[in-house]
Formats: sequence, structure tokens, C-alpha cells
Amino acid sequence: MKNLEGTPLDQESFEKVVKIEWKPKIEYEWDCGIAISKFLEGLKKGYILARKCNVCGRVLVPPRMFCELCFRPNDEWVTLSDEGEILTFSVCFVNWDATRREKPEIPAVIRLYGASPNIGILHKIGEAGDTLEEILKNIDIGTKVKAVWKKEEEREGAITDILYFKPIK
Amino acid sequence: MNVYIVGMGISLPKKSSSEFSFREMIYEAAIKAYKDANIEPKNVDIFVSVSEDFEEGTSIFDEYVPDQLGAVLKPVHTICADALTGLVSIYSLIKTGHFKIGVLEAHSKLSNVKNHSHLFAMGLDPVYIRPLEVNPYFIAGLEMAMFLDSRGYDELDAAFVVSKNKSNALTFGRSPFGTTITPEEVLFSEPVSEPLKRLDISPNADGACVFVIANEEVAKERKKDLIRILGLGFGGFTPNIEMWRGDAEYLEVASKKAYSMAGIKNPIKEIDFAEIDDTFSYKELQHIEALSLSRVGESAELLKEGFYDLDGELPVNTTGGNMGNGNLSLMNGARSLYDAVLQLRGHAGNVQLLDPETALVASWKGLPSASGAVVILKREG
Amino acid sequence: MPFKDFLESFSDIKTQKGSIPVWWIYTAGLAGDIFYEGLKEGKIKGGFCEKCESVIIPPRIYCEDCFEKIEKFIDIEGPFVVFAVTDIYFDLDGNQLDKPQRVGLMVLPNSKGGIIHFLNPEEEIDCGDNVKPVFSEKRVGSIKDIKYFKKDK
Amino acid sequence: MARKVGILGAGITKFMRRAKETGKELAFEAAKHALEEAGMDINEIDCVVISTAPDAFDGVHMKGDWLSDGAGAKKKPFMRSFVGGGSGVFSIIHGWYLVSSGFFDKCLIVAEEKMSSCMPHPQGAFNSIYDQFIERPLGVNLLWIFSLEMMRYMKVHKIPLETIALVAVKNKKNGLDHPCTQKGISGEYTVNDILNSEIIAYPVHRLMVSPVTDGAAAMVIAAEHEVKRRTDKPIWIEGVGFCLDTSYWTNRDLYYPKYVEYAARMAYEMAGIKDPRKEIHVVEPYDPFAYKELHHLEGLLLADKGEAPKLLEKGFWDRDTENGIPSSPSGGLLGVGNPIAAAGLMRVIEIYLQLKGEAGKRQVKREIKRGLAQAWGDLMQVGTVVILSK
Repeated sequence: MKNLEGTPLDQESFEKVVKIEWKPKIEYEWDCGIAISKFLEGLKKGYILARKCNVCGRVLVPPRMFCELCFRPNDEWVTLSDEGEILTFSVCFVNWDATRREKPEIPAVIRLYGASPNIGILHKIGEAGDTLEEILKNIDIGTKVKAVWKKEEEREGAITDILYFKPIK
Repeated sequence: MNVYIVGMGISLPKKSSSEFSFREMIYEAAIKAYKDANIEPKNVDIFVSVSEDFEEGTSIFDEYVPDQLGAVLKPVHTICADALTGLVSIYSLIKTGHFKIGVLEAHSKLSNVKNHSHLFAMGLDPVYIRPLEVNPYFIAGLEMAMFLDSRGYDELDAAFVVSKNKSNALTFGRSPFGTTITPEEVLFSEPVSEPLKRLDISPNADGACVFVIANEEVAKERKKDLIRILGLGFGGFTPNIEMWRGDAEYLEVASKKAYSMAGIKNPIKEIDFAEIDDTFSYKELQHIEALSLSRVGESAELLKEGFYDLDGELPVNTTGGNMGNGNLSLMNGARSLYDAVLQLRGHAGNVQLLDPETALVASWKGLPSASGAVVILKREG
Repeated sequence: MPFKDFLESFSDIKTQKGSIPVWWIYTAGLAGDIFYEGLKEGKIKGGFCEKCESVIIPPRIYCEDCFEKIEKFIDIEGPFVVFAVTDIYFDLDGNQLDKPQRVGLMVLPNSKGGIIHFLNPEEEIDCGDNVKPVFSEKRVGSIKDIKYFKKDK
Repeated sequence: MARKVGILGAGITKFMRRAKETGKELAFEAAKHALEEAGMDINEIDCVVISTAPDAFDGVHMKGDWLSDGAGAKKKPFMRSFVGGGSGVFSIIHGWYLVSSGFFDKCLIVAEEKMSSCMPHPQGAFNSIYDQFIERPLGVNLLWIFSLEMMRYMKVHKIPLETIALVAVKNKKNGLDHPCTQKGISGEYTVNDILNSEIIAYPVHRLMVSPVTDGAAAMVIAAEHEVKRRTDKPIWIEGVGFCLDTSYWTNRDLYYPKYVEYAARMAYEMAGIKDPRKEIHVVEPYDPFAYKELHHLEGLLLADKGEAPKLLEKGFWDRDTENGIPSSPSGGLLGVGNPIAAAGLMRVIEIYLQLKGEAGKRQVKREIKRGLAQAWGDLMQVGTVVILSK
């Protein structure tokens, strides 16, 4: 192959070239639809809703009004426990903009009791320690956790109405 | 091996679809399409969806495609173009001989975007155009001025498009934006980017549309409603607005291919009716000329003579086009295709033409693009 | 309505608000850098394609017709001619402007492309008029280093 | 019916942390390079396929349209396909079906990414890949999904971190020989170097992650009659596969990429491959994160579940292996850089060059007749696979 094209810029040369900055102002208001509206309404009231498909028998959360595998409208609302087990987790030391966090954050996929095997939701784990060592000592795949809710009057019908899940015995 | 449209479903266009999430809306269109085609999604070999990230407000919208189509763990991909361009993908995939049945999905949740000007602005070249910080509708105004000027048309000529299409929509009944409106009323509506007025712009709408496409072997099991894809083409001009001179060259590129595939030499004679993008009023005239459905500079006169009316020689936008059905963004081509198939099947109700056989559908990707696609359909059986 | 249980689903929570929370710093690029450095000096730069022997405005590092690399950049001497004009009545946020902005496409005879910019609001300028750029006093390497185009008599 | 499709030429730019060029300019450089390698003029091209990952990187809505003039698509049919990170490898599948179907004879494929435009950090663009209703409000970031998947994969198979670090060691070393490698990312590292780099999202360490990159790649493909007319050393596209899993990623067991397996099976079937471990001789699996290469090798059925790490320890995937399958001889995304779509196409180009015997210092030792490139994308969801042969 011939000599490859490309003009890499280091920080210094980047300062010197002409640049254009653009801050976008596109705002969205996404329609939640039937399933998610009801789910968020449930969170506001302090319970976690799933949908059940009576053909394959799966209890699905996040809820949807159809079973994507049987491809039919699914059948009923089911209230799940706010306790469950960790399917997988991580200990994250950076923020979304790649800046470093002082205290790590613990995202996890959690299967709530009442949902089908491997049917988890994304949330965070709290009260599990401040350092990697402590956290790895306190939680693992399979660890039992329980939702810690916002105070009822502060809930707004959002996934953040659950503050985090904490490990329990 | 010919390729056919064997099923279709729609979540009807409307100003807002707030009762449904995008998933639920698409699901509605999907089950209708599968029922119409009498298949189950597990029999489908390939799926194509059309979307653009900034319009959805989601990066990599491809992620959210499979579930509501019954396409989990199936070959699925997204095309970032108008639905008709997506149809080319399905058609080609089937033509390779490796796949029998394909599904095309398109939808619009434009009502969820709160400031469309900023959305379109993101589509402008960030080096030379966007930093002017002008409302992006100026591009339609500028292009309209170029087009009218180059043809010797005036604003009233374009306004006739609005009048015709909104009237067709009213006759059809299903289209949400049908009304009676005179060309003069369009002219006296609020100026947006002179010569473009408020009523020269089709109103934004939501909806979803799903098609089932199949090869001959599968299609021949259907006794009736066989709609064959006779030809397709897609094309682009250049995204650099400085290069534009008022012609829709993207549809010249696209239609050249489609006509040659379909063996069409004289489109005005051989096409029975056409569904053509009219996102802005002047676009219909510009597109008619690019598609050789009139000579350059003659479309406005033909329009006023009634040539493109429901009872004219070559009806255009029989169900009201985007003016009557709303601007559904990347779904525009799908909605047009849906209505063209209705006509060919004889299911177009009040606007049903007399025994049409060959239809042309042409789409434009929308502001600020210069790309589009053409499909030619033929009724068989 | 394709779903079960629609009637019992009442909720006040209808929508979720959001945005794509990033912004961008674009480099003007190899050709854009030449163009904007030119503006700083009060000049308009174009590219020259050796293959089709055309001037290309604004400059790019390729000729989009010939798809050949452009390595020659030249100063454009006017006058520009107004090819098309529009009056836009709304700002970028969609608010009605007190007075419409006049935007035009300015082209150079026998060249490809052109410049899209504002026209002098104080003059009656129309298609076919000769125009020339009026530069800002303080120029920083931005499209707004040109204030607008005015009539070139 | 299916026509045979072959490759006529390929081009690529340098991979850079930050390029002065705009996205259009990068696309032009790669496209022009590919046309030169193919000995073709733009007028001979019938259609253009454009591939590029989220619009939020370059910061342009309808990015495919915006890139089109730089990709040589003026007054031509062009189309952009999009399957997230899988787009680069998908682009050749896209070109394949447009040519194989008889729709066009000659197709130019252009893949571009300019991630550096995105502020405050390109990673931010990934926030909006999550579900807007119940995931984004949690304050998500890109690393979450990878670290969650890696944790599940490691725990299920009891894979030591040291072994995963070995992927980075191998690929960063291989990358030293790649002409477009991004400055400062390839090199001779030890397992300790990798494990001593800071933990960004346990178990992911900084040196297990591919970098932010600007760059472009391109390829010219054509139908059989055109290929035979133009080259005596044809390389053919023998099989393609792609598959998308559910978007409810938290409803799946992340330890195994079923979507890659399904995509691979589709490609193997098309290519008539019965025993991929014998019939695939070189492989470029997608490695944006170190564990991903192993994860994907298993999904490609080139190793049993949980066995790819053990084979790695034995040198089975090394470039100079004599009885193994060399994996990522290019250096992969960890060793060359990761301009998403362009990186995917770079992997296809590597297989093309390896089969032609033109990979220079990177040429694998063992004899090869057939190679595979794979990419992955979306929310742990997409597999795209292409098989090339002499």
C-alpha cells in the first residue's frame, strides 16, 4: 500500500487550527406507551410490574405489551418482589464523560423474584462498600439484593424512584 | 425470479400517537402486515428497518428494531434512508437467491421531537453552512426560489399542488389533513422562507408501516393481490447546497435505473398513476419533472389543466400525498407505497382509480438531503 | 388496538423528556482551514480542479465531479452574482424574527458551487445582481467574518 | 440468482486520535486510495455503500448523506447501512447483496468515523444508546455494558484476568506492524502492564479498551465477470452472515454471544463450510475490549464455550502459529485503533491482504486459503460475519 493519508493533530496543533463549535438544542419527549407508563406509575406507588405471556409462560420486565418470541399480545400484569439476585455487576470508576469518579458506582443486572430466569433489569447497587476490595467482598453474582426506595412523596414515576439495590442476607 | 409485495400493515398517520410507544405502534403495523400476507414472522428470512439516530433521539436506533417485528435473533439491519431505499435492500437480498421472504419497516415519531429546526440544522454542513445559524427551512425557500425561477413558474403554480392533494385526502377520508383549500389561500398563508409559505409545508405526523416482500415461489401461493416490483432505483445528488440549482437530480438518477429495470420507455404513457413526494409543494412539480412525468418546464401547466388530478390522465398523489397524510419523514415512501398498493388492489375506496395496473412511487429523504428512491409496481393476477 | 388490558391502563406518566447530552468541536478540515485563514485576511479562497479546470467554491480537497484531489487553492476575485434569494422569517429556535433575514446563494460565473450567506438588509438585492462580500472588522476565522454581501456597482 | 462477488482493491487512512481532516475528507482519502488500488476511475463505479457509526460522533444528522460527496457518490446511487459497531463488516455484506443480486456490477464501499469531534468525550455519544425510559435516567455510561458482560463471561467460565490481559498483549504487539496504527497504542506490553493500568470499570482495565480514533477505510467490489477481467489474483466473498438479538439485553445471559453464532452459521452455510475449525485459516474477530475477542471466537464456533482463553494461553491464536488459527494478525482495534465503522472494514481489508499474501510483516506463517472477519455492535446484540477466500 502507498503512504497513508491523514493529518494527526496533537493538543498543540489542535489549538492552532480553525474550529467550529456547536451545542445542539434538540429536545425530545418520547411517548412511553402503554407498558412503560404503567410500569413507571407502579414505581411511583412502590411496586414493580412485569407482563406475563401465558403461552411461553415468561414473566417479562421491563414490561412490553407483546411477547417478542411468541409474537402475540401478552396476557397479564404481574407484581414482582422488590428483592432479587445479581446476575452480573461491575465496579465503575469513571463517569459518562470519561472523568474519574471519587467513589465507584456499581451497575448491575438484577433478576427480581417473580421474573423468569435470566430476565433482569439494569440498576445500581448501594451500601456495598467504598473500595473495590470491600465491594468484591460484599457482593458477587448470585448475591441477594433488595430495592431501596425514595420516600413516597419524592417519587415521580421514574426508574430512579428506586435509589439502588442493597445486598441482604 | 420476480419479487412481490405480499402483505402490508399500517399504524395510520396522525398528528400525534401519544397513546403508543414506538414499539407498540410498530407492533400494530407488523401484525397487520403478517396477517395480510398470511405468514408468521418466524418464516421471514430478513428484516430491514429505516431510521436516523437524531430523529429518534437514540444513538444506534438499530438496537430497538427486532422485538416488535418478531425479528429476535434474525438477520436484521437498518438503512439510514427513506423507506423505498430500504425496499431496494430487501429486493436485492431476495434476488441473491439466499432469502425468500423479507420485511421492511418504517415509522415516524416526529411528534416526539420538540424543535424540528434544530434537528434539521444538525443535518447541515458544520463547516460552511450551519455556523450561519439560520433556520434550516431557508434551504427549502432557497431551493423553491431556484426551481420556480429556472422554470418560469410562480408561487401560485406550486400552491395548486397543495390544493389538489388536500382535496384528494378529503375525498379519500382516511388521510388526517384533508381539507378544501384554494391555491390563493396557500399564497396568503404566513411566509416561512419566501417564496415558501406555511401551507407549502406538509404537516408533521406519526405512524408506522410494515411490508412483507417475497420471491415468486412464495408469492404464487397467493391467488389474488399479487403486486410485482417491476423496477427500483435510488440516487443522490450532492449534500453541498452550494451546488444545487433547483433540479431533483437524485430522482433522475433513481428513475433512470428503475425505468430501465422495468423496461419503461415512455413513462407518461406507461404509468397509470404515481405517488410522489410532496413534502413541500414545489417538490411535487420538481419531482414530476425529474421523473420525466412531464417535460422540463411543463409540469405546472399540466397540473393546472388537471392532468394529475384524480380524473386526469396521470393521477398523482391519489390519497393526498404528504400534504394530506402528513410528513412522516423516512416513512413517507412507505406510506406512498402502501397507498399505491391499495390502488392496485382496488381497495382505495373513494379515490379508487379505474383498474390501474402500473404505478410509480417516488420518495425524497427530506430536509436537508438530496437523495431519494423510485419503485415501479405492477398488478398481476 | 392490538393489545390486551388497554382499558385498565391509566397513567399520568405519558412521556419521558431527554436530549443527546453531547456537543461538538469540528475541525474546519484541510480545505476549510485554507478558506477560513483566507477570510481572516479578507480574501475568499477557492479550489482549482486541474482535471475539469474549474474553480470550486467553497474549497474542498477534492472535486466532487471528477473525484480528483485538489491541491491548488486560489484567491477569488469577484464579482459574485446572486443566483437565488430567500427571506427567512424565523430564527433557529423557531421564533418569529422582527425583520426577515435575506439569505442568498452567490455564484461566480464559470465556476462550481458558490457561497451561501446573508445579503445586505439595507439594499434591494435580487437575482442576477453583482455582489461582493463585506468583511467584519474583527476576523477570527468564522463564516461570520463575512458580515454580508452587498451590491457591487 | 446469486452472482459471485470479488474484491478489486482497498484503501485506508492513518488511524489518529484526532485528525485535522473533516469526515468528508477522510472518506475521500480512503475512497480515492481504494480506487487507485483497483486501478479504477470513479465513473466506473455503479453505486456507493457508506458505513459510519452513530451520528453523534461526527455530530451530523443524516451522516451518510453528508459524507456522500466525499465518498464519491455525487449523482450516483448510494446507501448507508447501520448496525452500530457491526457496521464496518456489514458494509461489505451490503455491497455484496447489491452486486450479487445483479442490481449493480461495481460497488465502492466507504467506512468513516470521526469520533474526536464529540465533546466532552466521545464516550458521551454512547449514553444515548441505552433505553430512554428506564436506563438512561440511571446515569449510564458505555463501560457498564462491557464490564457487565465481561464479568458474566469471566465468572461463568472462571477465566483469570491475566488471560484476558493476554489478548491485549497479543494485539498490541501485532499492531506494531500495521501501517495505519494509531500513535501510542501498539507496543510490547506484558500482562502486568495491562493489569497495572488503572481499573476503569472492574474487571475492565484501561489497556483492555480500544482507543478513540478518527479514520476511514474503503473497498471496491465487483461481480465475477468484472473481477476476472481485472485481476489474476481474485479474492472472493464466499459467505456472509448477520444477526440481531433482542434489544432487552438485560433479559439475556450475557456469557455467550448467540447472535455471533447465528451470524457465523449463516455465513458458514453459504460458504459450504462444515468444520470451521479446519476450514477457516485466519480470523479477525472484533476486539473493542480484550475479552470480546475470546467471546467472539467462541461465538464463531472456532473454540468451545469457555475454551478460547485456554487456547490463547497455548498460542493457538498467535500470528506465527503453525497449527492454530491466527487471530487479529492486524493488531485489531486494541493494536491499530477503533474508528468504529472504519475499524470493521479494516479487519476485512486485513483478511483480503492476508489472502493475497500482501500483509508484509503481518503475513501469517501458516498456509491460508480462507479467512473470516467479524464485528459486533448495538447493545451486545449484533453479529456480522464475512468469509473471504482465494
